[in-house]
Amino acid sequence: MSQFLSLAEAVEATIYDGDTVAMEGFTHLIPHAAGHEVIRQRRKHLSLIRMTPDLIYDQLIGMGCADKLTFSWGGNPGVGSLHRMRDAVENGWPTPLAIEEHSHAAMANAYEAGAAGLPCAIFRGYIGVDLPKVNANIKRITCPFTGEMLAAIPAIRPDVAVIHAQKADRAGNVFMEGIVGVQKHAVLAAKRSLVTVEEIVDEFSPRTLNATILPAWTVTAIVEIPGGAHPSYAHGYYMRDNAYYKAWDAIARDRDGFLAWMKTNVLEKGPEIFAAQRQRLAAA
Amino acid sequence: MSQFLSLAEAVEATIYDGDTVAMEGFTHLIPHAAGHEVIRQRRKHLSLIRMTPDLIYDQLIGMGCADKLTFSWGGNPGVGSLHRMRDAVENGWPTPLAIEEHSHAAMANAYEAGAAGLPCAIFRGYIGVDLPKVNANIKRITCPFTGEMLAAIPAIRPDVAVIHAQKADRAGNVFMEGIVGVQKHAVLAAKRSLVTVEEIVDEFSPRTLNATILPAWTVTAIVEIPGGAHPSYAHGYYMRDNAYYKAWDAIARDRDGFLAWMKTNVLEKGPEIFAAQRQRLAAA
Amino acid sequence: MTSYTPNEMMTVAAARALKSSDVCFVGIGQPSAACNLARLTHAPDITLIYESGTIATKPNVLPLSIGDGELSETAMTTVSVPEMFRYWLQGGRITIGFLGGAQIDKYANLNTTVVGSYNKPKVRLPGGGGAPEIATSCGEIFIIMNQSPRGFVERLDFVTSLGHGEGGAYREKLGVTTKGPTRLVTDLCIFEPDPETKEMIVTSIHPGVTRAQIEANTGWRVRYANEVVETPIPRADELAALRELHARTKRAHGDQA
Amino acid sequence: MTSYTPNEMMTVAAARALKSSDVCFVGIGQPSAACNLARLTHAPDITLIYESGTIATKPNVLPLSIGDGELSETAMTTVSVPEMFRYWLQGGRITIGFLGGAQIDKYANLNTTVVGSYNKPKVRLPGGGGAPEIATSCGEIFIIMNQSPRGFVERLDFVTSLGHGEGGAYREKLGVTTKGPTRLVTDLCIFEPDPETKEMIVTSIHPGVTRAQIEANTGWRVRYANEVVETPIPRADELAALRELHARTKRAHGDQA
Repeated sequence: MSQFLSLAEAVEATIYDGDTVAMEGFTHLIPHAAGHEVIRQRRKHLSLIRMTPDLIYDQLIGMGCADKLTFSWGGNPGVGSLHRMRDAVENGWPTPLAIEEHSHAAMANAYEAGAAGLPCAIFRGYIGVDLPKVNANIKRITCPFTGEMLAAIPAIRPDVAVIHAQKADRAGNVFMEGIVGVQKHAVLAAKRSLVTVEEIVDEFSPRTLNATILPAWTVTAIVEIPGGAHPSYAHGYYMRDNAYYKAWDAIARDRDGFLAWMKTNVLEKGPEIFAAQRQRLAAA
Repeated sequence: MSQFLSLAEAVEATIYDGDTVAMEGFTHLIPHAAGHEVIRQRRKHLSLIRMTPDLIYDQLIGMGCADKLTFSWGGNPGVGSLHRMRDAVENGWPTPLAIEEHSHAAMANAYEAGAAGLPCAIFRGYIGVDLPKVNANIKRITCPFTGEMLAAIPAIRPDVAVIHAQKADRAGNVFMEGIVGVQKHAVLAAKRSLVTVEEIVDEFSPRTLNATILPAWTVTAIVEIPGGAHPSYAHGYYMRDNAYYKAWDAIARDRDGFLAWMKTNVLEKGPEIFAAQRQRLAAA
Repeated sequence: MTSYTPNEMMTVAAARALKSSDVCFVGIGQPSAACNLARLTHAPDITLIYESGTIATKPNVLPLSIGDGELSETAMTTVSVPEMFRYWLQGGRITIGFLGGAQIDKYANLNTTVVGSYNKPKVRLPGGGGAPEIATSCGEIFIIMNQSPRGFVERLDFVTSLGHGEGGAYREKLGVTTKGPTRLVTDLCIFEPDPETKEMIVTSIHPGVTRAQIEANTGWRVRYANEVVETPIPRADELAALRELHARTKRAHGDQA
Repeated sequence: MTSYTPNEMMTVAAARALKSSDVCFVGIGQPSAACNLARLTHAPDITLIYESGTIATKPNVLPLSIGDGELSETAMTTVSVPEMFRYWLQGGRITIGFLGGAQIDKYANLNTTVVGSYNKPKVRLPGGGGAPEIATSCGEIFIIMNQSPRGFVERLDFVTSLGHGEGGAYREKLGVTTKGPTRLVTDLCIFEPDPETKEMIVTSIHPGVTRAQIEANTGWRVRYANEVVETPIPRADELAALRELHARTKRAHGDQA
């Protein structure tokens, strides 16, 4: 049953050193505020999972929180490389980063299988390509009816899933809409979950019959953080801060510049800074 | 790309003798009007598929349209047996009916795999039970990562899916809400599809971002038949006709009584009779 | 003290075993009545899930089918049937699965498929529906059934859903990690599994019922717990809630209920 | 006759190959510009799908990321990412997959993973994303890339997505039933696969471009079709639509575009 906590309490309660952590969000609803708190609490040896690791993972990796990254597309969308991720992979700075690389289809299926309580996912994929040569977690399985060879990968079952959503109600149920990505799957696949939301409401209304809702008993901790997805966006609340994504390229390019920026903008700040960003970027 | 047709044209265009046909609906939105037209057009040797065959399949079977039934729960909900189905299985009247029996989980997974273009579905099921002894389409597959034995069944890929939905727009896109069952999966799994709808509208509104919509290019034929799910119901339009379900028990119990009823109420009628039922059962 | 029927006793006894924290996969009929009675009395926050996809539904009247509009209208949300069986049932998120059946044996295996042989059945029953996977995926299973010699049999004609198999560690040997049937409530008594053999043994007898009655309605040799208690009779508030529920249902559905 | 840039020529040439009846899986950047130009000119009913789950989206401005709010707001509906990859892509419902890449070889295999060795890369690229399964599940594949010796290479460092493999019936031998890359549009010319060998050969050269220029920007020995045509120059209406699209995008996103 979900509990309403402060962000610091929520991270303490759900994320431990050495955990496998999936912070998901497909451009939309990326849980940046929660990621900052993980950095402030100096979590170590995390195995990070995400289909599309972007800035928040670049920050976690650059601050030495992670030993491993499982991903399918790692970049700053429309801008370029993730310099901290590349520095960790290529130079082991600040600490070596093991990578497990998949395709989007593979990871989407692996989350889906995790949500479904299965040990593995099967799909038609990885045909004629090199990733199976460098990733031992890509195997083949034969359809017992047709003889077709399919790809098989382990289900993703993280210790904790971290997502950002539009709303929670006072009973601790969570509502999201728009580009919903794999967030519901990640929460259902995980042992624990931390959900930050734009607002807590009395009722989800207007209620549609088939809305995307995570019941309170599937969620561990909920934190209200207006703007908590910034520089990502929350449909209905504020737009994506594209300028921030572009600016990140220069900030992350240099180790010292990165560390200084993190000190000023993350380590010495708290989740309250996100509300101002929401206000600035609120849709007209 | 979907075409708007009359019901007679739509059945002619999409359903052929010998086809594998899935008319789906989980209590809600069962395509009764379309089923009646299949009977009027005297289709033969159909392989019928449905998780919960009820009255419309009892009628198709009793009228000799089907050679085979694949199902997971066959009954008149809350009332009792399907007498025509039992007569066909137990006595071969009017024609023998082969059955392939599954659990709900198996069929739901098989439709899901069909929609996903896979040859088979894997799931955790059929443990310690007798169905695998009498159904050769239930096999086992070993997870290549954990060694766990899972159940495997062939995907359902019908020649044609028949469903009833609330709305189509003028471009031929289809909208449904409420208890949506496996209908979207059945359409996506099928080679062709016939969709009857309560009404054709200019726009689906209020539009939600994640509404359940089948784009026009996934649908073969659309027919507007107000009340076309009767005695099932259409959320937002009319209630389930529970009295009809109860009355069916006596009608179907006897071969001659059944045939006489079908002559009067189906063979000599057309789809226009459904509108009156909708009006009668419309929610206050 | 008001009088009550055996069916009311059964429904009340079944309802009492449910808690507000339970997430319950509900079958139509007697399970549905018991689960909603629990919700309307001591377990207001219980989560009721029907296999039609409705999550956390709070029907004001009992549904007549597994997919009544009332279930979707009063639900927190409604998901597709594949999602229901995959993410919610197989995903291990259900604490209690509530089943009925046509035949049960002493290990609480159930048959809802055929009486007689599968290929030449004496009676063709509706089939398993959700039961085979409910029986192994839910944390535990409650069963509610009227007791009769035809229903409570020494040997099932067909195993539709797994109870404790042949007893003992049968489930574990098949790799099943859930508890299976922990409670069988009938119109006469309550059975629970023997901790070792997993045979369903009588632990509570409804007021006024004799052991002879139980044995006359059971096809296997009935065993009793060392201490058999008397089932507490339905309280006035329980009976009132149940009768109001049935009355509302009858008013809503008329003769159809 | 207005002047135009090589990039405009490339985008227009790519857009022309799309039809109103196509269901197109669209990548961000040049593919997205070409697909939306087609929608705004000769193919108004084309269905554009982005891997973020947006189906039949009609963005008024070009999205900067694969999951811009504009895509969801103007879509017919938005589904989850697993559904997108399972029911829509793997389900075989996409007619055209539109890809770009960092490196391409003469059989239109693509690399977006690493330059150099996988374990000690010279350049770590973003990775495959959707490409590996787009390349085999879509009916056919269009590729749009600026031509350069570094990008058009004799041998890929890493095969991220399958084109025609080693040529000939390579795809069929792997059990792949889709056509693979049928068109490669660059800033200099258009390649199409030789019907037999499946090597990408030049079938159309953009106005003013020489064979020497093409060869200087290609790392393999370029082959030409027996009849090579000149790509028709961008029409005024095509250029106007493309420039308005970019202007709208710039106004909406400001410096961020």
